[in-house]
Amino acid sequence: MLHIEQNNLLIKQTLTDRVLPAEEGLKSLDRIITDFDFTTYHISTLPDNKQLILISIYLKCWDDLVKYGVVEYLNSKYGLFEGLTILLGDQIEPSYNYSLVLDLGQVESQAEELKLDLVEQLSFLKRNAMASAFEQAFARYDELAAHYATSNTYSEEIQAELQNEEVLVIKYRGSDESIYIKPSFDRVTVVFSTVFQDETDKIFGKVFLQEFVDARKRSVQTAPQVLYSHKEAPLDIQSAVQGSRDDEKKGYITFVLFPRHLVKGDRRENCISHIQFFRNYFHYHIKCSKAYMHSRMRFRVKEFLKILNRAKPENVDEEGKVIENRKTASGRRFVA
Amino acid sequence: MEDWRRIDIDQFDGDHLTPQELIPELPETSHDEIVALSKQIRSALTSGQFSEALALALDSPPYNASDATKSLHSDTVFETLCSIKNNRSDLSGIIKQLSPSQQDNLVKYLYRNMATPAGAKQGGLLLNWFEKTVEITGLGPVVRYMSDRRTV
Amino acid sequence: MSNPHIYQLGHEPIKDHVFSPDRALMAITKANTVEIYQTSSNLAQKPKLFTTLKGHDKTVTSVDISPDGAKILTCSQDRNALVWEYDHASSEYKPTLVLLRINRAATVCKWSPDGTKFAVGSSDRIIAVCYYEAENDWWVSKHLKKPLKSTITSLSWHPNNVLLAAGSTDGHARVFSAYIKGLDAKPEPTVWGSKLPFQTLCGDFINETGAWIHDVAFSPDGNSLGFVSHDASLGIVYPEGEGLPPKAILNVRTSYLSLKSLVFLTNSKIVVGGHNCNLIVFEGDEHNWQESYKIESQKDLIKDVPENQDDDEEISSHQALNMFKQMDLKGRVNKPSTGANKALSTIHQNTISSIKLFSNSQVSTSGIDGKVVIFNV
Amino acid sequence: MSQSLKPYLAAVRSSLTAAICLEDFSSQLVERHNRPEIEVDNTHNPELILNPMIIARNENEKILIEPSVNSVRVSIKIKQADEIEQILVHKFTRFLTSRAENFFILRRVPIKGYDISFLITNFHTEQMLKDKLVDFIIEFMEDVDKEISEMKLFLNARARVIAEAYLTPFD
Repeated sequence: MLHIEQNNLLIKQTLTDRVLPAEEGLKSLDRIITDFDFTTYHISTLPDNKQLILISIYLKCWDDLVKYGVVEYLNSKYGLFEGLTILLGDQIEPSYNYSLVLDLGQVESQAEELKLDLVEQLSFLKRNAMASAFEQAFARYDELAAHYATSNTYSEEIQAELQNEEVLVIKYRGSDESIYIKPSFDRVTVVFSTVFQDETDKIFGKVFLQEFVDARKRSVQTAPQVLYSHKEAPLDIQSAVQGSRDDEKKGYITFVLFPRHLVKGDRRENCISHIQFFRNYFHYHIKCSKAYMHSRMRFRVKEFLKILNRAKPENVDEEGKVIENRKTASGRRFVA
Repeated sequence: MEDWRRIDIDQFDGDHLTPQELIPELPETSHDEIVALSKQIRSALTSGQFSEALALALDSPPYNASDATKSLHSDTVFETLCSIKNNRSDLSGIIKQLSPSQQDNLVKYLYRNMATPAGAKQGGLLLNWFEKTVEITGLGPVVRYMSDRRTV
Repeated sequence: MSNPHIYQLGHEPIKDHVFSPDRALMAITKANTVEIYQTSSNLAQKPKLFTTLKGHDKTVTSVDISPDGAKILTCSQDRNALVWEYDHASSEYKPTLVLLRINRAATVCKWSPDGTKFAVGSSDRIIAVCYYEAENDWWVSKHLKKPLKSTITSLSWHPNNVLLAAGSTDGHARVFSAYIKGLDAKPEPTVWGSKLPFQTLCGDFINETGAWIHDVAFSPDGNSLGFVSHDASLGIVYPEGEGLPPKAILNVRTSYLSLKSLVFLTNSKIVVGGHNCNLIVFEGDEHNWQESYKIESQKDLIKDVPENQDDDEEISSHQALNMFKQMDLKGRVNKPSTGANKALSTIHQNTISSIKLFSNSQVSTSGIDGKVVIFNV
Repeated sequence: MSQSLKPYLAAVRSSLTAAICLEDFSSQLVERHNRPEIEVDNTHNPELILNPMIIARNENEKILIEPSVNSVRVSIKIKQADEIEQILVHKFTRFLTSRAENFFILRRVPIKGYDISFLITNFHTEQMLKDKLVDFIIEFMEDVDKEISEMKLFLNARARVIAEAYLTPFD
């Protein structure tokens, strides 16, 4: 259980129950699903027809993603499915960003395999929305790579041009925790800014990140390069950073993706899925470690108490029976 | 108006002891005496008379003296202990040669030096002395370090 | 040497104990009360609880029985002292109030040798010397004040009924005159002095280290004074005479923990005890005193000796139950029956709080561990 | 056990054994009160306080023992070699002090400059065996060090596994 699921299990479960009904007669449905990162889904049957299911998503960074063509990207992903209607403009459910209607009537006749594929894809809604920005950045990388294929990329002019390349910013948890993506001709740099809630998170985080940095040197040579900086944003993205700058709690993690990670097809898809969930993965494991430390300390404290309790003598009465010591050492008496 | 809540009313209830009153009366030791003594101890150390140097250092500590004088002597004792540790392996033998009151004083200076940053750095050395001393003397000197009003 | 007699009297601290002169009664302090026991002439038999004196509302610090055995004197941290007498009509002890006029805890009380008066020491830096006023049917007091500036920990009467020694937390052992005009006969001159109006300071001794004095005692002949202090040493003073410096002040340091109590067996033999839970015997005279032996053999206090391994023995069901309870509570099992639970190698498992002379060759001790023990010396 | 740990713990043991010689002592200053004298302002009763003892293994590991007539305060500075140990020690001591209720002798707030403080009074020594109390403090000192380094090792090991597990699937 090291990795976090990239799709939403609850969506998958809810929809699977619908497309493969175990019993006759549809009940109305109205379910709001919330993810850790402020993403909200709403799955409900339309009031006039229980065959039609409205699926909406709200993302905190939607406005950023719009700039990077999220609507078009999602349309291209979901437009192909039969029985799925993408709602436009005013039709989108209020206070959500993107809505789809699933017509069970149309899906009913399809093969079970196809049904499940549809559900699977829907459960990846958030992943796909976020992926749009990465797709765009990677596409730009393809362009740059082609453009500079024959140039001397060490020349100052080209370096300057590359330096000025636009940075894609996704403020997925507000301006303090964002993803910055900067394409180049031979790499794509992805920077996560993150905030540590307390001193412990910060220090645990440091220990973890040090291992990320070292891992490439030690065992996973083919992995993306990882860099970590505390407080100060890396040079590449400094122009794009918003929000509080000089914050003790802030850290920046840089991943440098090389061409080998960006090969079109499954590998690129996999890379996108994987990298966008870094922040959640990272903080999840900090929390896990804290929880483990907590239970460990609890155990140790219990052991200490046992040692202290040894100081209380076993008082024995005339017949050699142990006298129950109902009085605690603090002098209070338990009331039986 | 004066904040009467903060007045220490107990000071008006006379007949309290002052820290000075607790200390038994003793002749005062001058700074020069201790400077002279430290020279004497050093020369004993350089000529390899370790037991003599230690006995000299622990014989009559400056109980009634200025803070500067007291720390000077404490430093001299510390130096002596380091020097002996570096040159002789048989600490127990040296400790056994001390009189009971010198042994008491040794423990006093061990505690005093452990409380200083320089002494803490040499924690291992002082602890070694401490371990060997208590092994020979029992807990008496420790009890007397705590309860003796004459501090070194 | 026959075995000591051990009486485990509950598990609460016994801060002081006393036997009546005929050894038929024993009184011990227990929290806010004093328990009176009837003792058997067969010492092997455990004393029987006779009655409990309830009159104080704070910890009782000291108890003493008058030389005629009729009156029991108690004092407590509640600032009071009470004199208890047995009332045959109601078959119980009745207390008489003592006008101590002190505002802090009473710490120690002692009957004078003839039983006409007693002294009570306090945290109020006062010693109250009390005597009976028949017309009012109460005990009144005169105060010894100067130069006391700290809590009185201990008192001892000179055999002449006039001189009173006091030890205190300022490190002084002092000898006062507690002569009450109209009550006491004029005393014969002693080595401590001849003219003795009330409050005369006849001796003021400070221990070498200035540490707290925990107990003082006059020698049986009254010609020397012994005291034990927190620095684990024993001091003995031999005065030369009025106005002269003492003939000898001897200080014997020990390698043990702080000493709490001492008792003279003879003019040349002292038994002391305290925080190391063992008794130590000293012998000497005005030229030299030294430790002669410990009453019980004792393992080193500071060495971490591994607990003796329990051998496999049959255990009863209730022992088994207790075993599981202990595993839960302490993470290991101490079997009380095997004595592995005993932390110390001595009989007393906690500080010896007071030592009294029981007979020519026996002393009795009481401890914080709730035991009274009679040792042969 | 490392070379300097043994004499350190031995010195702590003998110092504590000597310091925990307490008696029931009613306040000289406040009527009908019985309070731990080491915890109150004793400007007017200097005689009730004894000389404090510091036992130092090195600059980062020491123990302060402050004895008085009816109470002893024991404060421990636990070894902290780096940021990680610092935070672990901090977390651990906070964890303990929030359970002070059960640890009769634990002081809720440590003395300045130390990580954890204990307060032992005559009422504790009347109900508990003194040398077992000393055992407790010694074992505590030993185990805390062990626990902290084990936790640190665990954290590093976990971080390594997590990092490798994350980075491997990229390829």
